Amino acid sequence: MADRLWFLIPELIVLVGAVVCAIGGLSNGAAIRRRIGFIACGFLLAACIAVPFVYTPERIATADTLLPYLGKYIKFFAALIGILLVMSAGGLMDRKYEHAIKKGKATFSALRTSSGEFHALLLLSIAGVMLICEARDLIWLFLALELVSLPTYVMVAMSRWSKVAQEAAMKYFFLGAVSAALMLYGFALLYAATGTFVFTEMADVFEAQRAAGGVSVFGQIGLLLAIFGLCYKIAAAPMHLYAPDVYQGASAAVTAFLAFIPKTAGMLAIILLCSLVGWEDGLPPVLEMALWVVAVLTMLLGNIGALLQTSTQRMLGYSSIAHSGYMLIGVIAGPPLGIVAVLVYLVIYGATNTSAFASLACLSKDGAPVDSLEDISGLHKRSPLAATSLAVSCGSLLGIPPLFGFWGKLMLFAAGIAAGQLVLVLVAAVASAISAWYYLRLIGLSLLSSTTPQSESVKATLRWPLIAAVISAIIAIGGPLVLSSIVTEAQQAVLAPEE
Amino acid sequence: MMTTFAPSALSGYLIVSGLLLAIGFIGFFVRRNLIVMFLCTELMFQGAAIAFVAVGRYYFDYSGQVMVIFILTVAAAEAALALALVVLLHRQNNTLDADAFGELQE
Amino acid sequence: MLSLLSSLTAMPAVPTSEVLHPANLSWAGFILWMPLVSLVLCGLCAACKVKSKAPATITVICLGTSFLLTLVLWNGYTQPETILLFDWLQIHWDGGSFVANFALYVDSLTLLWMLFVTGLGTLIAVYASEYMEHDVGKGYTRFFAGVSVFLFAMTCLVMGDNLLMLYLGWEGVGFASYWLIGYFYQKPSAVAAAKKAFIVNRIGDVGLALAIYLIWSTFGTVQYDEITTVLQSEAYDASFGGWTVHAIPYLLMLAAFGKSAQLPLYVWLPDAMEGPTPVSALIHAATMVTAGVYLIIRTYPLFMLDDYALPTVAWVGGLTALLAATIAMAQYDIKRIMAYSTISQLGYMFLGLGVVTSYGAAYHVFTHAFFKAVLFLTCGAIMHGFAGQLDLRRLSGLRKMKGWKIVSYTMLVGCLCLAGFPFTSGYFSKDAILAEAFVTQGPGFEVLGWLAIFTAGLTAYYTFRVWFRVCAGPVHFEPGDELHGEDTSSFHPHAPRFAINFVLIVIALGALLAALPYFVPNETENLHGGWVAEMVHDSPARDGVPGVIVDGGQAEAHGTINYEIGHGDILGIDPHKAMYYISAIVGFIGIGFALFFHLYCRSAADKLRGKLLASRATRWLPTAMEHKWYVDEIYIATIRSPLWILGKIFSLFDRYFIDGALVNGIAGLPRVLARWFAPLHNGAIQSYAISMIGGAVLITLLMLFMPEIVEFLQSLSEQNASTEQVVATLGGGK
Amino acid sequence: MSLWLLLLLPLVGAVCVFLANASIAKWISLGVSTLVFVLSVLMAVQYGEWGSAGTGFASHVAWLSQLGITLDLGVDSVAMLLVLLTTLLTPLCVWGSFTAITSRRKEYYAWLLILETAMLGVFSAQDLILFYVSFELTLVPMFFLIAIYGGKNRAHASVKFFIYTFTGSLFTLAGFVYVAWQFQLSQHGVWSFAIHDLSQFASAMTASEQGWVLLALLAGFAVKIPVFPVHTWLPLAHTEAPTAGSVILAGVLLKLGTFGVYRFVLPMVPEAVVAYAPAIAILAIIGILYAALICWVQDDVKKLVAYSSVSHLGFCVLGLIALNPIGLEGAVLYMINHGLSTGALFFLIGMMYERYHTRDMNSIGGLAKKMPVWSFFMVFFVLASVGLPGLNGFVSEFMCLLGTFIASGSAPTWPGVLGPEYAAIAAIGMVLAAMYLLIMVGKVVFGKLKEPDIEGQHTNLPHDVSPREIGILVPLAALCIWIGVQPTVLTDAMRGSVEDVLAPYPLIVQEQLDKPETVIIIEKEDTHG
Repeated sequence: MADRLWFLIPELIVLVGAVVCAIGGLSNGAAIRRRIGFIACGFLLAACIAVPFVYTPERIATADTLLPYLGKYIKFFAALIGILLVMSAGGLMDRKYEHAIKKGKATFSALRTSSGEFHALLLLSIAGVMLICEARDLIWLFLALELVSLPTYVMVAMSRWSKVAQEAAMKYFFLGAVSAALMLYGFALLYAATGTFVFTEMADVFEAQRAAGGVSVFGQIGLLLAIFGLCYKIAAAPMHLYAPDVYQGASAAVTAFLAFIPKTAGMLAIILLCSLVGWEDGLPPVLEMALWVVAVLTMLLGNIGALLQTSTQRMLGYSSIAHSGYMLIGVIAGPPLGIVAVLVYLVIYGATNTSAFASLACLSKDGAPVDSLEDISGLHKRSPLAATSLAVSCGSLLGIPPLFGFWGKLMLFAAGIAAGQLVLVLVAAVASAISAWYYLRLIGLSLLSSTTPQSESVKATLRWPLIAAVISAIIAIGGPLVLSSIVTEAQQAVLAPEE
Repeated sequence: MMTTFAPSALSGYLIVSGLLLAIGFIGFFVRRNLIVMFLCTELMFQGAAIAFVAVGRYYFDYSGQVMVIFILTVAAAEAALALALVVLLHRQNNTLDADAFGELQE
Repeated sequence: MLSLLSSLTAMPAVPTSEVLHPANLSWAGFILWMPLVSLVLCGLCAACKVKSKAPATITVICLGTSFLLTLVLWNGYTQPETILLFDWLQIHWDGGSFVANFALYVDSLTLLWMLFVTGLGTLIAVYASEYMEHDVGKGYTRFFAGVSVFLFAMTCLVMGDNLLMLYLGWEGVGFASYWLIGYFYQKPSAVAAAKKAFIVNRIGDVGLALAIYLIWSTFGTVQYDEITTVLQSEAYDASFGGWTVHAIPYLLMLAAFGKSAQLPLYVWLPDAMEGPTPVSALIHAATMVTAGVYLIIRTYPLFMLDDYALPTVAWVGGLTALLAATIAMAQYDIKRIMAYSTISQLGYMFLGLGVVTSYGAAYHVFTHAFFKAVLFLTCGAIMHGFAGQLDLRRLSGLRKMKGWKIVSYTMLVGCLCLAGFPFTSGYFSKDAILAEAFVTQGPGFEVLGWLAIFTAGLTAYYTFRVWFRVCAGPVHFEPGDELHGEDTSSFHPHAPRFAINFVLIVIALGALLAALPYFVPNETENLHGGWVAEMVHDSPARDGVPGVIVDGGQAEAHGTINYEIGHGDILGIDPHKAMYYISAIVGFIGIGFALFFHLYCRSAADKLRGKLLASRATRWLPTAMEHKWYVDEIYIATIRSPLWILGKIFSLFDRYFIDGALVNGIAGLPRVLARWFAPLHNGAIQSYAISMIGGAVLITLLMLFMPEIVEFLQSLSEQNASTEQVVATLGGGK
Repeated sequence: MSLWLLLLLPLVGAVCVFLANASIAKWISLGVSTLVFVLSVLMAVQYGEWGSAGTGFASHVAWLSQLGITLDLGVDSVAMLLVLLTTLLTPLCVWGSFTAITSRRKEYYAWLLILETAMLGVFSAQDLILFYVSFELTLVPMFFLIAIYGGKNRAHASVKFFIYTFTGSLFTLAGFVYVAWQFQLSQHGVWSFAIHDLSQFASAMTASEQGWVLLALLAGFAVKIPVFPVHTWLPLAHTEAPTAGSVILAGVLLKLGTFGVYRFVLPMVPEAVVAYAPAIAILAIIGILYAALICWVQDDVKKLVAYSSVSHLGFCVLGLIALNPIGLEGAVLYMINHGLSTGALFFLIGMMYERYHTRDMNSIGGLAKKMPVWSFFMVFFVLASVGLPGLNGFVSEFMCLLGTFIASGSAPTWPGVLGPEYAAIAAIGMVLAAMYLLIMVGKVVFGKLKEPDIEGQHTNLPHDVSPREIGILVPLAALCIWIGVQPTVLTDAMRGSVEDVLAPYPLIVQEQLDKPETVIIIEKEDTHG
C-alpha cells in the first residue's frame, strides 16, 4: 500500500496546491489573491518535476496496475499542459472585482471572491486525471472520473456570470449525471460478468471467457455501456450533443480546460477498459464495431457540424469532438502503436487546442468576451500575436505539416492502417479534408480579412492568456523537434508490467 | 448466515435495477422541473447501486457494497452541486422549467 | 557535371557512324548560317533602332553569300555527302537510340533546290529593299529579319540530313510565313491570315510528326541515307513493317498537302496575300510551297511501299489543279488570281509526282519558281505604283504608260510561261507531267491526263485574262485605297525604279532560260528531261526500293500496280510527242478566249457572266466560282464553328458541371449534411438526453444482434438470388 | 556543400525578411534567393551523378526512429534539374514583384522564400514523410500568396486551391503509410519510410494492392498535375494569384505532381501502372483536347494560359506512362520547359496587367504598337509554348509523343501499353495549341491598338517593359533557346535515373501482355472490389 502511495506523490502535490489555492484565495492580502495563478502553476510545476523521481524503474517493478508506466507520461504532460491552462485562465476570475478593490471602490469580502476556488477546482480536476493512471480497480476509476468531472461543472458555472454560462453548466451537469449513471451501470454489469473489481483479475476472467468461446453477454453489454458513458467525457458521438452548447457557454479558458482534461480522463478510462479484454486477438467484435461506428460518427458529425457555425468557441467545440474521433482510431488499433499514437495525440492536441482557446481567451471587446466569428476578422492588424497563434494552432489542428498536429495525425493514421482499419483511416482523411474548410476560415478571418465595424474594438487585453497562446503556438511549431522523445516516453507508457 | 443466491434470483435483482435505470431515465426526459430531473438521475444511480449490491451478494464479495457506499457519497456531492446550481438558476430566471434554458443552440 | 559544362562551352563534335568529310565540306554549313547571321544582325539593328536601309544590305549580302556558296558546292559536287554541324537530339538508352543531328546532306536534289531557293531569295531581297522602303525605320528591319528566318528555315528543310531537321525547317518556314504574312499587324485581316496559315500548316505538321514517329519505329532511324540502307538491306521484304509502311506515305502526304496548299488544306494560301508582295513571291513561287514536293521526292521510296499512295497523290494534285484554276478564272484581284494559279500549278506538280515523274515535278517546280516569281513581283510593282490597286477591272493599258514597259513585258514573259506557250520553260515542264499521265498505268490516270489538259486550257485563259486586261488595251487606271496623302484626282502612278526593274529582268530572263536544262544533254541514256532529271535521279532517294528502278520513263514497283511504260498513248501517238501539239493547241485556245473576252470585246465577258447568272440552271457556276466554291465557308461551318461551339460547351461544362456540380457539389455536401443535423442541437436538454441515450442503446442493440442482422441480410440476398435464378431459368425457358 | 544549406538558407532569409524593414525586404529576399541559385549552380557543377542512377549529396539525419522516419536528403539527376529550375525561378519571381506588391511586403517576400524551401524539400527528400511534409508545406505559402495578394475572388480561390489539393494529398499520405506498413510487416516490425526501401519493396505487393496504392497516390498527384477531371482549381487559382504566385504555381508546383509520379508511382506500383496506364492516358488525352478547346473560348488571358497548362501537362503525363526512356526523359524535360515558357508567359501577362489593370482580351489589343519589346517576348514564349522546333517546347513535346507512339506491346526493347493511336489523338492537341495561343497573340499583341481606360490608376511604369523586366525575361528566353538547341545535355544527364526507374517495366509489361485476360480481371477487381 505504501508503494502505491509513493506513486501518488504528484497527485498529492496537486491536491495540496488545491488546498493552498482555496485558502489563499480568501486571503486578505491582495498580492496573494492576485498571484493565485502563480501558486497553482508552481504546484503543477512541482508535480511535473516530481514525476521522474517518482517513477523510477525499481518502483515501477512493484506496481500492480495494468499499465504501470502510464502515470509517468500522463501525469507529466497533464501537469505541463495544466500550467498552460492555468495561464489561459489568468485574469478570468475576479478581474473587475480586484480592480475595483484596487481603486478603492469595493472592499474585499471572502464571499465575493472566487479566484481561489476556481484554481482549486482546476487543480482537483487535474488531480483526478492523474489518479486515473493509478487505478487498479473499478471503484478507483469511478471515483477518479467523478473527481475529474464534478469540479468542471462548477468551473463552467462560475466562469462567467451570465445566463448562458449557467445554462451551459446546467446542461453539462445534468447530462453528465445521466451519462455517469449509464457508465456506472456498465460497471455493475462488468462486475456481474467477472465478480471482481480488480483490473488484473477482471482481465484474467475475460481471458478465460475468451478461451472458452467469447466474452459473456454481461461483459459485452457492460463494456459497451461503460464506454458510452465515457464517450460523454470525450464528447464522442452520440454522447457529444452537449459539447457545442457547453463549449460555447463557458468562457474560452474553461472551454480549453473542458476540451482537454475530461477528454484525457475519458480516453484513459476507455483504454483501461479495452485493455481488460485485450487487443491480442482483436477486441471483441461487438466492442470493436461499436467503437468503429462511434469513431466514424464522431469524426464526421464533429467536422460537419462545425461548418455552419458563427461562434468561434462553438466551432472549436465541434472541432474538439472531431479530434476525439481521430483518437478513437488509435484505441481501435490497439497497442502498441495505436495507444502510443493516442497518448502522443492527446499531448499534441492538448497543446494546440489550448493555444486556440487561449488566443480567444485573451481577446475582449470593450471588456466583454468575444464570441462571434466576425469579431476576429482582421485581428492581425490589432493583435498580430493573438492572430498568429490562432492561425498556427488552427493549422496544427488541421494537421498541416510540419506543425505538431500533423505528426499526431500521421501516427494515428499509421496505427489505423497497421491495424487493417483502412476504411476508418479514409474516413478520417475525408473528415480532415472537411475540417480544412472551417479551420481555413478561422485562419483567413484572423490573418487575411480586413477589420469590420463589429470587430474594430476587439483587442487582446489579457496578458497571461496571450502568453499562453504564444507559448503553445511555439510548441505547435517547435514541438516536432522533441517528438521523438515524446514518442519514446509514450512507448514506455504502454509497456505491460513485467511478470 | 450465508444462503446461496440462485442465478435466477440475481437476474431478478438485475431486472429491478435495470427498471430503475430506465424509469429514472424516462423520468429525466419527460419531466420538466429541474429538481425532479435531478432526482431521476439519482434514481438511475440507485439502480446501479442495487445491481452492485446484488452482484456482490451473488459472488460473496463485499466490494459491491463498498462501491455502493462510494456511490452514495458521490451522489451526495452531486446533490449538493445540483442544489447550488438550481438555486442559482432559479435566482436568475425565476423558473425551474428545463425548457426555459434553450438559449444555446444552433 | 563536367560533361554538362563541356557541352555548354563547346559544341560536341562526335561523328556519327557514317563516313564524313568534315574537313572538305564543313564550310558548306555557312549556307545555313548566313541567313542566321543576317537574322542576328537584323535583330541588332532593331535593338539599336537603325533607321536606314542597312538591314536590307545585310540581308542581301548574307543571302548572296549563301547563293554563291551553293554555286561553289554544286560546282564541286561529286557524290552525296553528310556534313555534321553539331549534335542536336541524341537520346541513347539501353537498347536503342534516337539520333537526329544538326547535319547537312548534300546530294544533287538538295543542290537543285538550294540553287533556286537561295538564288531567288537573294533577288527577292534586292527587290524588297526598294519595295519596302516606305517602311524604313518602322517595319523594315522586321521584314528583313523575317526573310532571313525564312531562308534559314528553308535551308534547314532542304539541306537537313534527317527528317527532324526537315521538321525543324518545316515548322520554321511556317513560322516565318506567320511572321511575314502578319507583317501589317495592325490590319485584322493580315493577322487572321497569318494565323490561318500557321494553323492549317500545323495540321500538316502533325501528319509529318506522326510520319516521323512511324518511320523511326519502323526503320529505327530518321536519316535519309540510313532509311535507304534499310530498304536495300536483306532484312527488307514485302512483309516489312506491317501496317506502318502503308500508313507512312499517307501521313507524309498530309504534311505535303498542308505545306504545298493542296486539297483539302489549300485554304491558307489565298489569304496569305495579306503579306507584302515579296513575301508572296517568296512563299509561293520560290520556296515554301514547293517544300511538299521536295518532301515527297525525298521520301519517294516510302511512297512506293503502298499501292495506292502515289495514285492518291496524283488525283489530289489533278483535282486541286482543276479546282484552283476554276476559281482563278472568276477572281478580279490579280494577286489572288496568282495565288490560285500557284495552287493549280502545285497541283500539277503533285500530279507529276503521282504519275511517277518526279523529275517532271521537280522541273516544274524549277520553272514555276522563276515565272511565278516574275508574275508576283510584277503584281507587286503594280500594287506599289497604283496605291494598292489590284482589281483588273480598274487597270488597263499599262504597257503604253511611261516607266511601266519593263513591268508589262516581264509580266508577259511570266504569263507565256505559265500558259504553256510553246518553247517557253513552262511548256516543257508541264508537258513532261501531262505526257507521263498517259504513259504511266494507274487508276484513272488517263482521265486525269485529260483533266489536266483541260486545266491547262483554263490556265492559259486566266493568265492572259490578267495580262490583256491590265497591260493591253486602252490606258486607264484608278488608284487603290492606300493613298499616302494624295488626292484621287491628282494621283500619279509611281513607276518602279532600278532595283525592281533589275530584279524583274533578271528573273524573267531566268524564266526564259529555264527551258534550257531540258535540252542540256545528260550522261544517262534514255532519260527524258535533261539536266534537271539528272539532278533528281542522282539522288540516292531515288533507288530506295530494292529491285525497283524508278526512272523518268521506266518505272516499276512491287505490289499489284505496275507503273509500266510503253503501252500508253494518246490517239495512237507516243504521248511525249503528242503532248507537244496537244498542249500547244489547248494553250492557244485558252489564249484565244482571253483575247476575245478581255482585249477585243471586254463587254462580252460581262454579258456572258450576266447570262449565266440570269439562268437559274447555270447561276451556280459563276457564283460558286467567284466565291471560291465556298470552301472557306464550308470549313468554318463544318470544322471551325462546331469546334468553337464545342469549346464553349466544354467551357460551360467545366464551369457548371465539373466545377459547379461535381467539385462544388461534393464540397457542398458536408454543409448540406450540416443543415440536416443542425436540428439535433436544438438546445433542449431533454432532447439531448433522448438522442444520446437512444443513440447509445441503438448502437448497443445493433452490435449485440449484429450476427443475427447479418444472417438476416444474407438470407434476404440469397432469396433475391434465388428469385433471380428462377426468373433467369424462366426467361431461358422462353 | 550540402542540400541542408540550400534548404535552410531561404528559411533563414525569410526570418531576416520578416525582421527587417519593409523597404529593404525585397532586396534581402532577392539577395538570398540569388545566393541560393548560385549555390545550386555550384552544386550542379560538383554533382557527381549526372547520367548515372545514383543519388548525390545524400545526407542522413535520424528523426522519428520509432516509425523509421528520417530527414534524409539527396537528389538524383532529375531532382537536381528540378532543383535548378526552382532556384532559378524564385529570384526571378522576387525580382518580378518589386513594383507589383505594394502592401504587406515583408510577409510577401517571406512567404516566397518559405515556398522555395518547401519546393526544394520536395525535390530533395529521400524519405516519404519528409516528401509529404514539404509537399503539403508548399500549400501554405501559396495559400497566403493568393489570399493576401490575389485578385477580386482571392478568398474563394485560395480556399479552393488549398482544400482541393489538401484533400487529394491526404489520400496520398494514406497510400504512403499503407506501403510503409506492408514493408514493416515484411521486416518483422521495423518501420521505414525511406524512398529507397519502399520503392524496392512495394513492387512486391500483389496487383490488386498495387492498384489501390496507385489510386491513393494519384489522388494527390493527379490533382496537383492537374489531370482532367480534377483540374478545376487551377484556372481559378491562376487567375486570382499574383504574378509571382502564378509563375511558381505553373513553373514548379504543378511539377510536384508529375515529379511525384516519377518518384513514387512508377517505382512503387509497376504492375498497377501497367494495368492502369491506358485509363490514365485516356484521361490525359481528354485533358489535352478538352482544355485546349476551353482555352479557345476564353476572354481572360491568364485563364487561357492556365487552361493551357492543363492541356500541356497532359503531354507530360503521356510521357510519364509511356514506360520507355524517351517518353520519360521527354516528360522530365517537359516539366522544365513548361516551367520556363509558361512561367515567362505569366510574367508577361503580369507586366501587362500592371500597366492596364485588365486581362480581358476584348478590352485590350494591338499592344505591339505600344510595347514592341514586350510583344517580342510574348510572341517568343508563345512559340516556345506552341512547340516551335529550335525552341525548348518542341523537344519535350516531340519526345513525349514519340514515347507514347512507340509504347506499344510490339516494341522490341521497351514494350508499353499505349501506342500510335494514343499519340495520334494527342497530336491533335498540337494543332489546337497553335490555334488558341495564336488567337490570343492575334488579339492581344496584334491588331488595332486598343487600350482600356486607365484613368485614375496610372502607374509609374514605362510604356514598354523596363530593363528590370527585360532582365527577368532574358534568362528564360536564353534557356528556351539553349534547351531547344542542346537538349541532349539534359537528356544525357537524366538518362541513368530514368532507366533505373524504368528497369523493371519491360518484364512486367511482357507478362501482362502474355496474359491479357488477367489484366482485365485485375482492373475489374480494382474498380469494384
